[in-house]
Amino acid sequence: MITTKSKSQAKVAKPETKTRIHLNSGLKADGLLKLYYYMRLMRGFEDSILRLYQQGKIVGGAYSGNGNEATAIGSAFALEKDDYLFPMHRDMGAHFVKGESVLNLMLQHLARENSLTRGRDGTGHYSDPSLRIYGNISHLGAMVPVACGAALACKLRKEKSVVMTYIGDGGASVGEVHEGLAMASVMRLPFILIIENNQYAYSTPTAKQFLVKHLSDRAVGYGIPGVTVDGTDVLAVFRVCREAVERARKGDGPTIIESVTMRMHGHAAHDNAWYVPKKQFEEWKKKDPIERFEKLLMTEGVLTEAKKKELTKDIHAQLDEATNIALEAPYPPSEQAAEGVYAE
Amino acid sequence: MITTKSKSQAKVAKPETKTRIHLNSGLKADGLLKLYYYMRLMRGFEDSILRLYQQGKIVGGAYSGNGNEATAIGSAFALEKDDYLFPMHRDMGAHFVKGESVLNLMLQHLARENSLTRGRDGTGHYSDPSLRIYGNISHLGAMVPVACGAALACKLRKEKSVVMTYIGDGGASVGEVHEGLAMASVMRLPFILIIENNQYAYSTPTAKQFLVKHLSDRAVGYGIPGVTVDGTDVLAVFRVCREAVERARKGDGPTIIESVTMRMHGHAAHDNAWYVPKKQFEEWKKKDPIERFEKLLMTEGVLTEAKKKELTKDIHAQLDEATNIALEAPYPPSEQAAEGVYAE
Amino acid sequence: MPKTLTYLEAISEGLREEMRRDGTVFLLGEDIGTYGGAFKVTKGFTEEFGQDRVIDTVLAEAAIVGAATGAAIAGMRPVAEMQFADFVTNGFNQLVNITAKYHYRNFIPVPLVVRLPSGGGIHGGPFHSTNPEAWFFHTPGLKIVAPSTPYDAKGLIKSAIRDPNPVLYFEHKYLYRHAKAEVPDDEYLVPIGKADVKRGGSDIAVITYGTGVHWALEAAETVAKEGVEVEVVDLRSLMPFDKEAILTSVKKTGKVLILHEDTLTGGIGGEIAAFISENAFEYLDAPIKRVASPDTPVPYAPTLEEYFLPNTKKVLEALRKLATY
Amino acid sequence: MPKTLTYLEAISEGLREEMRRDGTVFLLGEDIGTYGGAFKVTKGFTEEFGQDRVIDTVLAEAAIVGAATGAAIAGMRPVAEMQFADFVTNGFNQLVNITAKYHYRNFIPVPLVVRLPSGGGIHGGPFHSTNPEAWFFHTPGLKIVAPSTPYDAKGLIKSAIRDPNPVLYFEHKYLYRHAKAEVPDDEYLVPIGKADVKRGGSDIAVITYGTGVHWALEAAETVAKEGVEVEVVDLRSLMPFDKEAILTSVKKTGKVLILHEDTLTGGIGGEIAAFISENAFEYLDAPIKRVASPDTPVPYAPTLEEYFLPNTKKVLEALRKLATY
Ligand SMILES: Cc1ncc(C[n+]2csc(CCOP(=O)(O)OP(=O)(O)O)c2C)c(N)n1
Ligand SMILES: Cc1ncc(C[n+]2csc(CCOP(=O)(O)OP(=O)(O)O)c2C)c(N)n1
Ligand SMILES: [Mg+2]
Ligand SMILES: [Mg+2]
Repeated sequence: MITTKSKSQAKVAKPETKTRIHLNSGLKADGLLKLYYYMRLMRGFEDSILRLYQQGKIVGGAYSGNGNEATAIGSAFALEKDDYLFPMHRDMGAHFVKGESVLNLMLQHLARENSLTRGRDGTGHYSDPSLRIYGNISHLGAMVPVACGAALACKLRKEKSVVMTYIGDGGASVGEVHEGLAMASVMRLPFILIIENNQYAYSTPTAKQFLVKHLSDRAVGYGIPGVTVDGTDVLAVFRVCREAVERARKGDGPTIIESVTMRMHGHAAHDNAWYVPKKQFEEWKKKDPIERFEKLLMTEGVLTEAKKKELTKDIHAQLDEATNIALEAPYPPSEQAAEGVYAE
Repeated sequence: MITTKSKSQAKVAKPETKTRIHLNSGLKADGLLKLYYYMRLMRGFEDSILRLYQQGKIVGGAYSGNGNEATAIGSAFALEKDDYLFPMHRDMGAHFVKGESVLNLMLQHLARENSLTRGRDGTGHYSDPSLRIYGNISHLGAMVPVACGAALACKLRKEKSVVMTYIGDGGASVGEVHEGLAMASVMRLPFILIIENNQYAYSTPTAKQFLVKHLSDRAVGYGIPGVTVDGTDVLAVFRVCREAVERARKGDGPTIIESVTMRMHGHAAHDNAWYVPKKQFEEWKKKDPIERFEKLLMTEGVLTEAKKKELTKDIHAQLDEATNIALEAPYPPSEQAAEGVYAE
Repeated sequence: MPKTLTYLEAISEGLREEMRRDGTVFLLGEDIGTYGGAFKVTKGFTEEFGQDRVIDTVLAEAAIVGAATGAAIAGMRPVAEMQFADFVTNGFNQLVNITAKYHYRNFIPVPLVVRLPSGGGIHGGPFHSTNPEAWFFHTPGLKIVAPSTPYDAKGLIKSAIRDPNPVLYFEHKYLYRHAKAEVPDDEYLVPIGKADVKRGGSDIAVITYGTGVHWALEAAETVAKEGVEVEVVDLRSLMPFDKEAILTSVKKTGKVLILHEDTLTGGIGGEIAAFISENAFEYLDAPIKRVASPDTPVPYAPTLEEYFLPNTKKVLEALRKLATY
Repeated sequence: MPKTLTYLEAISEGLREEMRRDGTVFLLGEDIGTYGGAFKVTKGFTEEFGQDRVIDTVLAEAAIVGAATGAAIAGMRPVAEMQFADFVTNGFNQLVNITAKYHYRNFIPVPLVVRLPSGGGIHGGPFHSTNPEAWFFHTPGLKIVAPSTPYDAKGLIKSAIRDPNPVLYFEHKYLYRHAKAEVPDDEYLVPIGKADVKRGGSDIAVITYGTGVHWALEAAETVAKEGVEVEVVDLRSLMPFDKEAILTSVKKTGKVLILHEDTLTGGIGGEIAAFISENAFEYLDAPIKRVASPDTPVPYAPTLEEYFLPNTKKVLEALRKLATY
């Protein structure tokens, strides 16, 4: 008959874990080490946040991108200085890659007066125009059209910047994601959407969110390229994103990238993820983005135990320093609450 | 490389204009004549409305589905009595197929007291639960989630009814369409969405709305079947819809059907469609849904000149009668405006 | 035998009772099934009612509200949960254009409930702390309730489910576990549209709802010691609101404080004040005062949020000013 | 040499002047380019400014408002058109959660304008006739203007574009071609936040905006013949509204009628009444009256819509009642 179940068209990126990674990724040793460093920094930072949460020192909720480091870092690493980053709540590392300081993010989480939002908002909910970082809001999907608008601004000004943003497997159902993609595709905006398929939306497994095997198949309906990549493989993510960035920069329009990974913690610090089968965690633990990359770098001789030690120390020092400074920083004075609703 | 421009997967239904149509469509002569009758009635009705508009007797705007008769009628004809119809503004014929009277629709357009909405709303913006017709509202796409809800009710009650709804090539960009499809697909609701691609959304050509060749490719992203059909071929539309209805009724979930046609008039009666190239109208005029079906029926001996004359007379009589009654019907008394916001 | 329930438990119990009573009642929302809801209001529900009546949906509020509307029109009685009231903005078009206008346009009842965990005081920041009732208060066709106690919470959820109209049920997150009280064992309903005088008094009327009731009662105790008797009128229903109860209290006291957690300008308090000043002008002995949050988003830092939210102290100050006017 | 312009032409002219002045100003919306907009406000614009600055978008209001917000944050000055104000409900989440809260949270200006063709009287029915300003009036972070005359329409669209904040610009469809007046040739701005006394009078103050101004002026002429002098205060800006101008008029007259086309309950009039009764209590010689549409959707049939909308006669009745209070 004339109708059949539609078949997936997703291009699935090949894994990048064999040798010759330098050539494959186009990255030299220092680039590779940077990827490693940022992944470690992201995990370290989020571990610090979770510790602070357990100590009752975080103001609201605390989210963790554990399992998502390769996606957050590999993607943001494909951006240039003048590109726009619109990260989501599992992408803490992307902020660092784009240049944000550990201290600023710590201050954000602790809602201090000298944070970028002066305590008015928390976590990654801030903007830093000097770095072209525009943080998310809680409403999932809502920033997608806004990111399109930044891409439109680039296009109108004939700038060569591109815009990268993210959405979860759950958030991908939100109407605004569709509207943004509809606009970005037909206008061929320099726009990249990374769908972080981490198997769960809060407690809801992907089986209750969609039928498709590859969320990158959403691209078919917009007539734009769609790719699915192993989101625990930082080099694969980087390569796929770099291609998408190049395409966007050339004026060839948007790409949807599905990065497949696992949310290794609960939805937020209050949630122990009891609804996730133990086996599922165990399977994914084997693909830990940091461990697998570390092993590769060691095998390749790019990383040594000594270097690792040094880097670990450096990261701890940074985090400790930022934590101490941030903890001692004051909350904003009460009366500030009433100010600044409007720009002057 | 690992990414390529996504390719269309649309199944394009074969045209149905050769002989043996009885067998192909599964319809006997009386069924075929009914299709023809409803298409003629739809055009006749809308011509009457346009005439009334020109006479200044229509309250607000007047829309025409000229060019869309095969889609409206072929689709609704695939429904059973207990199925739900959520039509759009180019589907006047679908109301008739589902059992609505010419008079009721005339009263709606003239906003009379004895119309189904008692003059509170116009055109196809009414509901008739006795026929399971639930009219649209102006906000395009908004009824898609509502139609899903009706399908969900059927599913929960283990009824065998299905729900059919429509959206335009323009309205297909609205976020609620996506949300509805996301829900309907993963829940495998008995739900059919017909995208009426009639080349324009008001003045905006499809080239400014999307890049894909076939809007049915949106189905790929939801893991459901997608079909593109010649929307001027009533039998092809009927067949494709009947298959979708059967699938839905069996519990196999939703289908997206793109019906390709042309809006042969302006957006509404005030708009002469100056922005549409003359040639485009001329090309599509050759595919007039009624003329081509009429020719086929004549060739097949199902329709004769005598029968056509009779049917034409009957339709005119119906329309004239309804018009006269409706024009004489009073507007609702003013004070009614304040009543009925809440159910008792 | 009355039992002690939290506000949250009272909502759960009301939902459960209605689901047992009426097979057309079903729930839909994000994470309400297996997980039992972000706040655990529907914990254990799938076990009793099955996944078909406690539906985990896709993450899409327009689809949730829309599907509830469609199911209601088709004869069911859906109760939709917004994970936080804040996310109702994503279902806004559905609610204000389809749901609210449906009966007026089509004479078909739309018996649905949307549950909206709302309010601040939990360090939720700008997107998890709002009180979005005023937008819907200005949308003809919706009913709105906002209980302040476990008793009202249970009685109103039951009435909301039985009402043939769409009802927005605002449940305050801070009260979930902070409000605890005895609730009768026997079935009861709290009628929609009826206020409740939570404390009688002859000097000043406080017209309020939700968290405001608690601040008002606390402040009333304090000023009582200063010889000022405050009447606390808990609206419970915001749409329709109980005009008679308001006028009775205003006429009795002659001085009015309107209090709500939602921001001031364009909040429900403005309408209540306008209603009073149009209909009880001759009885007023002092300007109508309002206490509400200032006109800003809800800030995140504890110092800022504390400044932002109304509290007992602010109510106290306003009462004392009114008392000496 | 002043020239006569319709309200609609005045908006076009204002847009054109700002686009010529500032290259970062661009327009986006449905059918605004080739077609020139559903109401022809941008007719001829693509010819002068090109398709890049007059962008025909996809049919998706959240994308339009969101893209405008993103472009504004990135340094442009977008002017987005809703084809009808009614469709802003589809961009609601963007406006109230992202656009409105952006500066407060991030200290980044969001200089955008959303144009909203609003209002009834054109037989548009429940979805093409609404006046949705009150929802946004209750949303801290947005500015709102609603001109009543060609002069104000032009001056306010220019100020809106230059404002560093998001401005909702309500343009009334009935006034598009019904309001015609002289407009100066030289460039001018109308400041946001300043009301305009359209008629001086000492007996009753009518606080209004948009279509209400015209009804009020007409009614004022009639009661003037009866010896009652009405002052007509045209708010022009709804957020911020001109508190000083309101108080001045109230103190001068002692009697107040608040008038708007939007529905009554929870409308802007409630807040204005509350503001007056809190801040000019001692000056009031009569209850504050309001005239507005009843709390229903906007009905379609002419008889019903006529009953629904305020008009000169209803204003007249209210004025006469106030005069004899
Ligand atoms: C529009 C909206 N609805 C509901 C929520 C509440 N919520 C916060 S995170 C979350 C799950 C998100 O899942 P997913 O998009 O897969 O991202 P993940 O957390 O898994 O990275 C939900 C339901 C929200 N933030 N926004
Ligand atoms: C959400 C929304 N935005 C804008 C409009 C105004 N409008 C009415 S019809 C129309 C064009 C619709 O085009 P399409 O969906 O292709 O349907 P067609 O009229 O071509 O059948 C527009 C922009 C609307 N009705 N709803
Ligand atoms: Mg997820
Ligand atoms: Mg179309």
